[in-house]
Order: sequence, then structure tokens, then C-alpha cells
Amino acid sequence: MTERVGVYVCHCGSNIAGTVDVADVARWAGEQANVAIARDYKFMCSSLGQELIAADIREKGLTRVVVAACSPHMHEKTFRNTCAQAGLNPYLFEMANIREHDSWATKDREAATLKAKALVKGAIERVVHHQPLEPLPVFINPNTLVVGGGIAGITAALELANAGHHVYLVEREPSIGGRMAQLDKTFPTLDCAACILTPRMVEVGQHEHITLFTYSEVEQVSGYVGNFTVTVRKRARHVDESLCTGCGICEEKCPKRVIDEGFGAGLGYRKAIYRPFPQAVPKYPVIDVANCTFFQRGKCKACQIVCPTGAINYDQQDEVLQIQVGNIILATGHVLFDPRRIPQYGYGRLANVFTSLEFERMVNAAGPTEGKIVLRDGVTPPRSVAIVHCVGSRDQNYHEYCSKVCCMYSLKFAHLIHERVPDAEVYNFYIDMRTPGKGYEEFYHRLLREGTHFVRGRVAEVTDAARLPGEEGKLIVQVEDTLIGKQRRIPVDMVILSPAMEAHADSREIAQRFGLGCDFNGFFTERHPKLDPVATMTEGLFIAGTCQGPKDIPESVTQGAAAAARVAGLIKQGTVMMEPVRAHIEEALCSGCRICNTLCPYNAIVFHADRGVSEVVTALCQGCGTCVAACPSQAITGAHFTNQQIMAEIEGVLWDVRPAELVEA
Amino acid sequence: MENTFEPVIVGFLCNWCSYRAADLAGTARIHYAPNLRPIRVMCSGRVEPQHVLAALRAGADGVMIAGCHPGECHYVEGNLKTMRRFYLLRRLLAQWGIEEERVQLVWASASEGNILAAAVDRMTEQVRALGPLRWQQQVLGADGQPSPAPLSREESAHAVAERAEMLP
Amino acid sequence: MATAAAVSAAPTVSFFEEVIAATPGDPRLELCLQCGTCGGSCPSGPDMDHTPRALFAMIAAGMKEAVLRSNTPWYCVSCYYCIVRCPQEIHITDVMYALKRMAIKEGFYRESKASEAPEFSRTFIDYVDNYGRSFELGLATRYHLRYHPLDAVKMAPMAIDLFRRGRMDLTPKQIKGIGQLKAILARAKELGGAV
Amino acid sequence: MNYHYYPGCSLERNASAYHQSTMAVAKTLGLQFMEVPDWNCCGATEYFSIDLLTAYALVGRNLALAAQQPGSDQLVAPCSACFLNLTKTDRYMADSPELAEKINLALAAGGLHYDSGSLRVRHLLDVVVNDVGYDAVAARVTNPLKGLRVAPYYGCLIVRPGYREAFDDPEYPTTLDKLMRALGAEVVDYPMKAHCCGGHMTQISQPVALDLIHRLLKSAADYEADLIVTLCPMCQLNLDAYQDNVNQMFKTDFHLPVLYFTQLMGLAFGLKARDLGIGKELVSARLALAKIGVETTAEKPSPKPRSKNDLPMPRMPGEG
Repeated sequence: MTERVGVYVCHCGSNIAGTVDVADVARWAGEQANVAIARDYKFMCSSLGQELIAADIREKGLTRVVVAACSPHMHEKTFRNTCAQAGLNPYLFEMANIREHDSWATKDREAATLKAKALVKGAIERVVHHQPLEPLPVFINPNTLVVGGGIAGITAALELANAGHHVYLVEREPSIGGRMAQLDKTFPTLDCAACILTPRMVEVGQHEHITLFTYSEVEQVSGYVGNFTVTVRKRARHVDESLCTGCGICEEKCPKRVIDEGFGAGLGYRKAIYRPFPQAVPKYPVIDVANCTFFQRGKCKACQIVCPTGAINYDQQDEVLQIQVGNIILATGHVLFDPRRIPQYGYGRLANVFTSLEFERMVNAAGPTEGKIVLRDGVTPPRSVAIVHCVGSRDQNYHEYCSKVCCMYSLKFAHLIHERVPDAEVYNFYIDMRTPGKGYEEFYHRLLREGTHFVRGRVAEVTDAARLPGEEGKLIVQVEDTLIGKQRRIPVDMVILSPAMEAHADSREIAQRFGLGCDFNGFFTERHPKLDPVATMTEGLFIAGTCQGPKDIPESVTQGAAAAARVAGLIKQGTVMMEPVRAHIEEALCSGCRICNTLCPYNAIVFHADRGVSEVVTALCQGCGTCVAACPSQAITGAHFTNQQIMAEIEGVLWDVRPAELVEA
Repeated sequence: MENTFEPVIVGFLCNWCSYRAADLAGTARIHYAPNLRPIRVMCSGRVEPQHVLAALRAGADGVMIAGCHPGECHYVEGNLKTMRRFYLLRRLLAQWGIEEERVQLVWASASEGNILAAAVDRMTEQVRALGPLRWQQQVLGADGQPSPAPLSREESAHAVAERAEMLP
Repeated sequence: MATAAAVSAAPTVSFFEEVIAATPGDPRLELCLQCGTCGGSCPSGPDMDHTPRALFAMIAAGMKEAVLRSNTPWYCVSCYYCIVRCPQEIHITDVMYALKRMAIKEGFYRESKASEAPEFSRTFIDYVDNYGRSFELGLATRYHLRYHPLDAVKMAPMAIDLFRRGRMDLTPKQIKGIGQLKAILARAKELGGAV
Repeated sequence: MNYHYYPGCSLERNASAYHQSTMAVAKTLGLQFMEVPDWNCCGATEYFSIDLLTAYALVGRNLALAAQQPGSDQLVAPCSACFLNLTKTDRYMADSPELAEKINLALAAGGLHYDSGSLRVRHLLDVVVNDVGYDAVAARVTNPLKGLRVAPYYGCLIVRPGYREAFDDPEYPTTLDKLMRALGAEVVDYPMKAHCCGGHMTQISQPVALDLIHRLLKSAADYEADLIVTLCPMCQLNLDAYQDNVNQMFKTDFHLPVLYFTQLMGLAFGLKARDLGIGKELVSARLALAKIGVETTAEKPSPKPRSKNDLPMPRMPGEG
């Protein structure tokens, strides 16, 4: 096996040269078998560095190239293109990672140089066995699946649909709108959430390029970028959508009233057959089977009787359908931290302690109190209100992270209280007032001007145990006002808690179903936190909005549009080049033992009973190599990771400790 | 006399998790023992027992296989297959008298540079304490008498005989 | 309290590191966000010269004398509200015990408002060192007579009530293994040495 | 079920009622308590303020003596302060090997040794609630404490420090509440049940301590409790002995007897009051206990009728 290998050792400024003796490594590499030329250069990834390689390939007839520099995740693509442009198949190239894995990981110059030589030798011995490969073109299905109908999902769907691509939007709740639909005003402009959101929702509802599945969930996903097969379960609404006009009489006449734990955040009531809110899209109501008297005890068909178009159908069944899409955007949103986990704040025990979501429903004109701010008795307006920041956020016992938006909406609450209960005293208890957005700090100054009492200190407890005069019958907020260094007890009538943003309880299952990772808190893991926040490790799978982490509405919209742009890019390409790293079964060697069949998580290996052999469906194979390793008769080879290449690399990296008699084998 | 033996450990790092963890350790300038010589594989499921044995035979004093945490494998369940093969392989190595600490399986996700670095440091110290492997004498009994494996006399004789036919 | 001269740059071994070393385990003091949860939770917070939070800021600023003169550690009733609620899981109560020990070692406690507190502890310990168990009557009388003679008179009715109900011993009881205990405590003092 | 038993100095005299009733109730519940031979004081909150290692060595002797005694790997301490010091020492010995080594060096001077983790330190309430269980307790109740309004007082040390896996919520504990309900008593859910009684502050700065005690008494009184039940000699002493100091200082007229939970268990099991140390409390419980002697007909305060525009309350976990 004689090849003409070019070895290029990069200084990377001082990043590598600072610890590894690059000149010595290059000199040493020059003396190795099969090496035609070995150079070291300040910046191999620079255009001059790349030119060095291209020139050597052309002039010295190199048949293999090894670059010892940074991690392949950084510049493998760069150098593969260099080889391709110089006429050498890009897969006849190998990188040795002597920066992240070597020079940056130790101060010991001698050991680092020795390790660099071992990695270079491993690369040389490996690259000699490389075969030319061509990337596989894969057709991109122009349809896209968007999971989650919040503001991020809606934005992504509309951006793609308006570009003429078809979108399937799947939403778990009876209506799209997500968390934003529950809000009243939005900071810092005090736009009414419904006013700016509903037009978008209507646009989604009527868009010819969007198929909307609400009250539905994705049950199963298979395939790969460009060719995903998605199974969607459309739960039975027990209302025939083709007949229902959305008149709402059924909701009016339904005798069964229950607490609205979903959209109403537990503060309002709704009927057993209901629409979450008046502007719901789609407009069809849903029967809550768990609370509907007919489904529980077989009596009362009130809704069916009053329905003018006979749309109520009690024996409607779930529908399970399969759709083919090229890309998937996950925008599944978040939930709120349950303050009952902090007993000393009294939520659930002390009547007049509310969560932020409960207060949003209260101040909403369509809410249970038509926008009037009142105590839990539903009648008396509060004379003093305490708004508590950082409930469950910035706390090792619950969530260490800052939830980003609570300071701002807590300011918004203060404003709404000043506006609707003018003589009420309002206290905000904060650790740091975080106003990072456009117009955010100005909004804070507006609240200072409106006379809000800002106390810097994290609330220690909320109690009804009065101690001093004037505390009887009140909720007492005990806190240290850290700016005066004194403990204070502030009696108020109402307390609003601003809880942390949390990942959905089932976010890990969703991640597993779609094949992407979750971080420690259950938020989805992006491909790169700074440079690639909307993509994931899996090609063709994107994320947007608060499912990736706490963020405000502008950011969620931005990410929705960004994800849509990435998908539109892939659709425009029509085909995408997939890594040729695939498995292949040599039919002559295959004994038909079928061990590999069940191993493959992508069901990419089929068994031909007639010929008694298995075969890998190249398109489905993701190139993990598990079957290659398991095949007892070594009938399966993994392109670019063949046994021969790996064995050669093993012997290469151990060049300095290899026993003599093995060398000539 | 302070033990100056520098063990050589071959590391099979999976492209999506442990290889990126090692990258992150470097980017964060976490210094750890330079004794590990990484080899990139697409998934820890690609590593065959044959590769581990080849590395030990080629002079490595230890082998570390590092993959994604169970449930986080980029290929859904490649690492679970690794786990199965690993425990079987370790029983085989024990029969040849190779200490358990010499071949280790470690989980490290892409964000756990520090965990991988700590695992490399820990394994380096363990193998340093065990001393060089000297596969020839240890397994092949190259210098005549059978390897001083902790097996009974008959078992080792049987093992030696069995090994004799196996090798070319 | 001496007028606080401008706080100079941190001396060699900073007071901050000294406090951390004196506290068992890893107190995590450097993680303090100055959020005030401890100050807000402390039952005797209002009566302290400085809230625990303020004290931590002063420790970080190296204000050793001001910290060790403060009555805060002595007013700590060790009810552990602060430890359980601290968002950074700082071992606040252990730090308070460490500050008490440092205050005694440096002798600063004499100027703090709660200057008799260590004497109460020391009196309590004398009985434990010599008899192996605490002796309430002896502790109360010796401590009060020396520091609060008036209070001793006020305490009398309660003492009589307790005695009448058989809840007050007149003489201390010694444990059998007192020699063994003394040997252990002596060896510990040798080993302990530092705070 | 047998346990090593560490009574602690208070239970010898000041809290002998607690010791008496514990022994009586233990017999009924089939709990074997083997007192740790020649145990010494745990140093309460005093020793740790003076010298760290000596304080650990002092507690270490008790742990070593208990570990030597055969028959159980669990050590029960009825007093909260002793329970805290025993757990804290065991935990810190486990957390830092150098400290453990130093402590064992000191113990060696007395021929003793202790390996951290070899004993599981338990508070008496934890044993009754988790090892015996509410049902087993309820099964032995012969005269339920019907009509007696009881304010369960946990104090701070058994629910809070977090040095070991807590057996109850540090902020809103409920085990003592449930135990009292198992005895048939009516439990008053007052907010101060886990606040501190001041500990030794009564000696260091009495006004501060009396303020703390006043808060507890006022809260229990506001919720019309007949008596306070507690599980720590220090809390009992502070609430009971200083009640008239509080009355003088705050011009209040509290008359709230303070008993141990084991005394109430004894009464519910039909044991004689004298054997349970009833009568040793300064604020007499005679009046309150008379209530359970007599079937009370006082109807319970009916809950406020719900008006139609009442906003719904969030459900507490565990409610229907």
C-alpha cells in the first residue's frame, strides 16, 4: 500500500505551537512511510494555508492529505473543499485533532508533542486506507411539520406558508394561541395580546397552505431529513367540524360547570363543552369527556338537543393519520413553575396569593372578573398589592437559571394595578431589576414615576400570622430590604407571585420521540448555543421559542421566523447532500443470521427471505456502525469507518509503544 | 520513588457526545492527563471487542470507550449495545488476567467536558498504579510459562491451550 | 465601634478565606447573591446589628473587626431557616458558629452588645467537661450571679416552680466514664488547636 | 423494632415527663429502647460556639458508645437539639474524611472509634410516624381525644437543617398534625408551627426570646387552640416556663398548657395521667384535659357560605 500523503501541521498562531513543537512534529512526519511532503504553517485554515495544500496536490501528485490542527467539527469541511477543488476526492483526507484534544488540554510540552505525533501517525496510517466516496443526494419533501401553535409556531407556519410551502401545524390544545393568548397586555408597549395575536391566528386558520390539526398530538416520527413520516393522533372533539358553525349555543346551554384549569389557569369556570376563549381558532368547541355528564353517567344530551346543525357526535373516534414532511420545527413552549413547591409563600393555603397567570386572567376583559382586579372573594379591590419576583428562579433548590421575562411582566402588573385601582399601594420585591430589551428600561422608569415601591430583597415568607399593629387580617410579606440592611414586614391585601418558566413535564419524552437532546432542565438542546440556536444535532429538525429556554415574545417570534428561513433554505435546494458514511452488506459473506436486523433503530436493514440475506437500505442508514460491529461474519462494512481503517489508526496512535514483532505484520 | 510510569490509553470517543466533550474540555482549557489518545468513531456502538483487544495487543496499557448517556444517543440506542458488549468483554479480559480498571466505559454528553477530563485523570492514575500491561507476557505467555492470571492451575492451562489454536 | 477607615486592599490571607477555612465542609460563601433571603427569614433579624447578608458583604470586604464585634452571630438562634431557604445553598448557620469561635479567639466579642453570650456557653461547657452532663441550676445561678444579678432574683420564682414539680436537680450528676471523656476532650483540644 | 436510645440531659430532670411518657408509649407500641450506656451531653448549641473539634469529639463519644452496643443500627433521640448534633456530626464525618480522622484520633484517647454512617440517627417522631405508622397508632387508641383543639408545634431543628434526608417538609410539616388526628384530636393549622422558640436566647437576650415566644403563643391562641403539643424539651421549657413573663411584657393573658406528643398519645392509649408526667407542666393542663373527659357538644364553626362570585381556590396537593 504505497500512497503519496501530504501532512500539514498547523501552528494555529500560538494555540498549538505554544505547547506542541510543531516544527519537530512536521520534520518527524516527513520521515514516516507513505509521506511525500510534510509542512508546518501558521494558519492552515487561512486561504494561504489551503493554497499550500492545493499546490502540493497538483504539483506533487498527492493521493492523501492529513491536516494536524483543530477539531474536525471546526474545519473538516474547509479542508475537504480544498482537496475537492484541487481535484482530490474530499474523503481521501483526515484531520488529527492536536489543538482541543492536545495543546489546549495540557501544559506539558514534551507529552503534548509526543501525543501530537501519535495522533498524526494514527491519521497517516488511517488515511492510507481511505476510499473515494461521493455524498448522497437526498430529495427534500417541501412540506413542513410545525409542532406547537404558540406565537413561535404560528410565526414559523406563516413565514413558510406565505413562501408557498405547505405546512402541517399540530397543536395539543383545542385552539392555537399558546401562552400568549392567555395574557392581557404585553410589555413594554402595553399592546393587548389578543389584538396583535388574533389576526395571526385567523390568518393561520384560513391559510390555504396550512393544514391545522388542533386537539392533536404527534405520536411517532420516523425517517430522516427530507423524508420524515409522522403519525398524528387527532383526538375526538365529539363535534363534527364540517357541520359546526361555531355559534356557541351548546356551550351556553351545557349545565355542567367546572373550574377551567387549562386556559383559565384555575381562576375561571368553563362548561363541559367549551371553547378555550372567544377568539379560538378553530372555532369548534370540544367536549371534556372527564367532566361531561353524558360520558360519565350516560344522561343529559343537552348540547346535542340544542345544536342547530346537529354537529354533536358522541361516538366520534380519534383519527390517526400519517403525513410526509421534509423538515420539522418544534415550538412546544413551556409551563409555569408551581409555587406550591415553596410552602412559605402560602400559594394554595392563603386565599389572596395569586400566580402571575391567574392575575393575567383576572385583568383580561374576557376573564372571570371582566378585567376588574379583586381579591379571591371576587368583590373587594385590594388597597395594597405585593408582586414577588424570582419565585423558583435563580434558586438552586428549584431552578438555577433566570427566567428572563418575570421582571418585565411584574412591572406590567404594577402598571395595570395603578391604572385600575388608582389609590392602591404597589410593592415590587426584586433581587436585580432586569430590563434587557428595547424600551424595557424606559418602562421601568415609567413605573418609578407612577409611584411603585421597589424593595430590593428576595421575599423570605408570606404569612397571615399578624404580629405588629396594622397587620391583622392582612398578608404580611417578610423581607430584608437589603439597601437599608433591615428586615421589614409589609402588610398587603394581595400577593402576586412571578414563577419561573419551566420545561413541559413530558419534554424528555417529546425529545426522545423526535430524536433530539434535552438539557438538565428539560429544555431542548440546540446545535450551537450562540451560532446555531434554532437547529439541532439532527438534520431537518429545528426548534423555536421557549421550548429551547426562557425568552420573551420578540425572541420567540424571531426564532420562529429563523427556523422557517432555515427550512425554506433546505426546500429551495430541493436535494441535500448527505454524508456517505453508510453501512453496506457484502451479500456473499452474509449468513442470514439476521442479528443486524433488530439492531438498527432506523429499521434500515431488510431481510430478503428468498435469498436468505439481509440488505442495508442506504437512504435510511444513518451510519452509526452498530451493525458493522455486531456482524459475526464481518459481512457489513461501514464506509469511511471500515475495520481496516480503524485498526490502522489504532496501530498508528500506538507507534511508540508497539512491540517490535508486530511492526512488520 | 515516585511512580514515573506514563500509561498509554487509547480512547474511542463517539462523534456526537464524548468527542465533543473532549473538544469542550480543550476550549475551556481544562487540563487533564495527556495519556489518552483519542480515536473518533461515529457511535460507541461501532467499537468492537476486536478493536479493544487490538489496542491492548498493540501496546496500550488501557482502553476507554466513551459514549453518550443512555437515552441520549444520537442514534437512539447505539450506546445500549455498547454497554452489553462491554460487560461481556470485561469478563473475557478477566479470564486473561487483565485487571478491570484497564478497560473502562464512560458516559459524557457534549456539555460535560469536565466529567470526561476527570474520568481520564482517574483512569490514568488507576492504570499508572497497575503498571504497564506487557500484553506479550501477560496474555500470550511469550516467555514460556503461563500468565500469572488469578485462575486455578487447570483453568490457565486450558486457557493457554485454547489460545494457542486461536491465534494464526 | 472604631470609625471604619477606608477599606484597604485585601491583606495576604484574606479574612474571607479565614472564615471559609474555619467553617466545616464547603460553606459556598463566595456564591452569595446578596439577595437578603436570610435577613428576611431570620427570627431575631430585627435585633441584629447587621443582617447575616450584610455580614457576608462585610466579610468579603475584609472588615474583620466590625464583623467580629457584631452581635449578629450571638443573636443567631440556629433555627436553620436561612440554610433551607438560601437560593445559593450557603451554610449560613455554620458560618455563624465559625464567627462566634473567631470572635472568642480574637477577643472582639467583649465590645459586642451580646458580650455575655460566650460566657454562658463557657459556663455550660465547664459543667459538661467536669460532669459529662449539663446541670441547669448550676449553669443558671453561676451565669446570672456573675452577669445579671438582678435577673437572678427575677428567675427565682420560675426555679422554685420547676423544683416543686421535680424538674430541677439540686446537685449535678457525674457520668461513670468522666475520665474517658476528659481524655477524649483533651486530645481533641490538642488536635483542634485552630478554630 | 429495637433502637439505641439517647435521652439527653433534659430528659433526666427538666423533661422527665417526656422520658416517662416515651417509655410508657413505647411499651404499648412494642418499641424496644436500649439506653446508650453512660452517654454524655451533646453540647446543645453551646459547644459548637466555643471549639469545633472538641464539640464533635463530645458527640462522637455518644455515637461510638451507641455503635458498640449490639441489637440495632438505629439511634433514637427524643430531644431535637441532641438529634441535630448527632446527625450533624455523623454527616460531617461522612463528608470530610480529614475531620473524621481527627475525631477518631481524639476518641482513640478514650479507647473508642466511630465509622460515619454506621448508625442511622432518628428523631422519636420520625420513628413513631414512619416505623410504627398512623394506622398502628390509631388502632391502639382507646379514648380518642375528641373535641380537644391541639396546636402541633414542631420547633425548628427536626424539620430543617437538611443534614440528612428530611422526614417532613421544612416549611409546612404535617406529620405531627396527622399523628394528632390519628389520636382523634382536632388539629389547629396555625402558621407558626415551625418557627423557632428562641432556644438559649432566653439567657442571652431575654426581650428577643420573649418576642419569639410571644409570636408562637399569640398565633396558637388566635386559632383558639386548647393546648400546644411539642416534641422538644427546650421548646417546652421556653413556651411553658416563660408564659407568664410573656404575659407581663406584652400585657397578654395566655394560658396555653404545653405538653409532649408522647403524653397525649399515652392519654389516648388510656394510660393514667400520673404515669405520663401530666402535672409537671407549669401552665396546668388540667382544665384543657377536662375537655376530653367530657363529650363536648360545641358545634364546629361552619365554613363561610360560598358566594356565587367567589373566585376558585387552587387545589392543594393531596386534596380531593
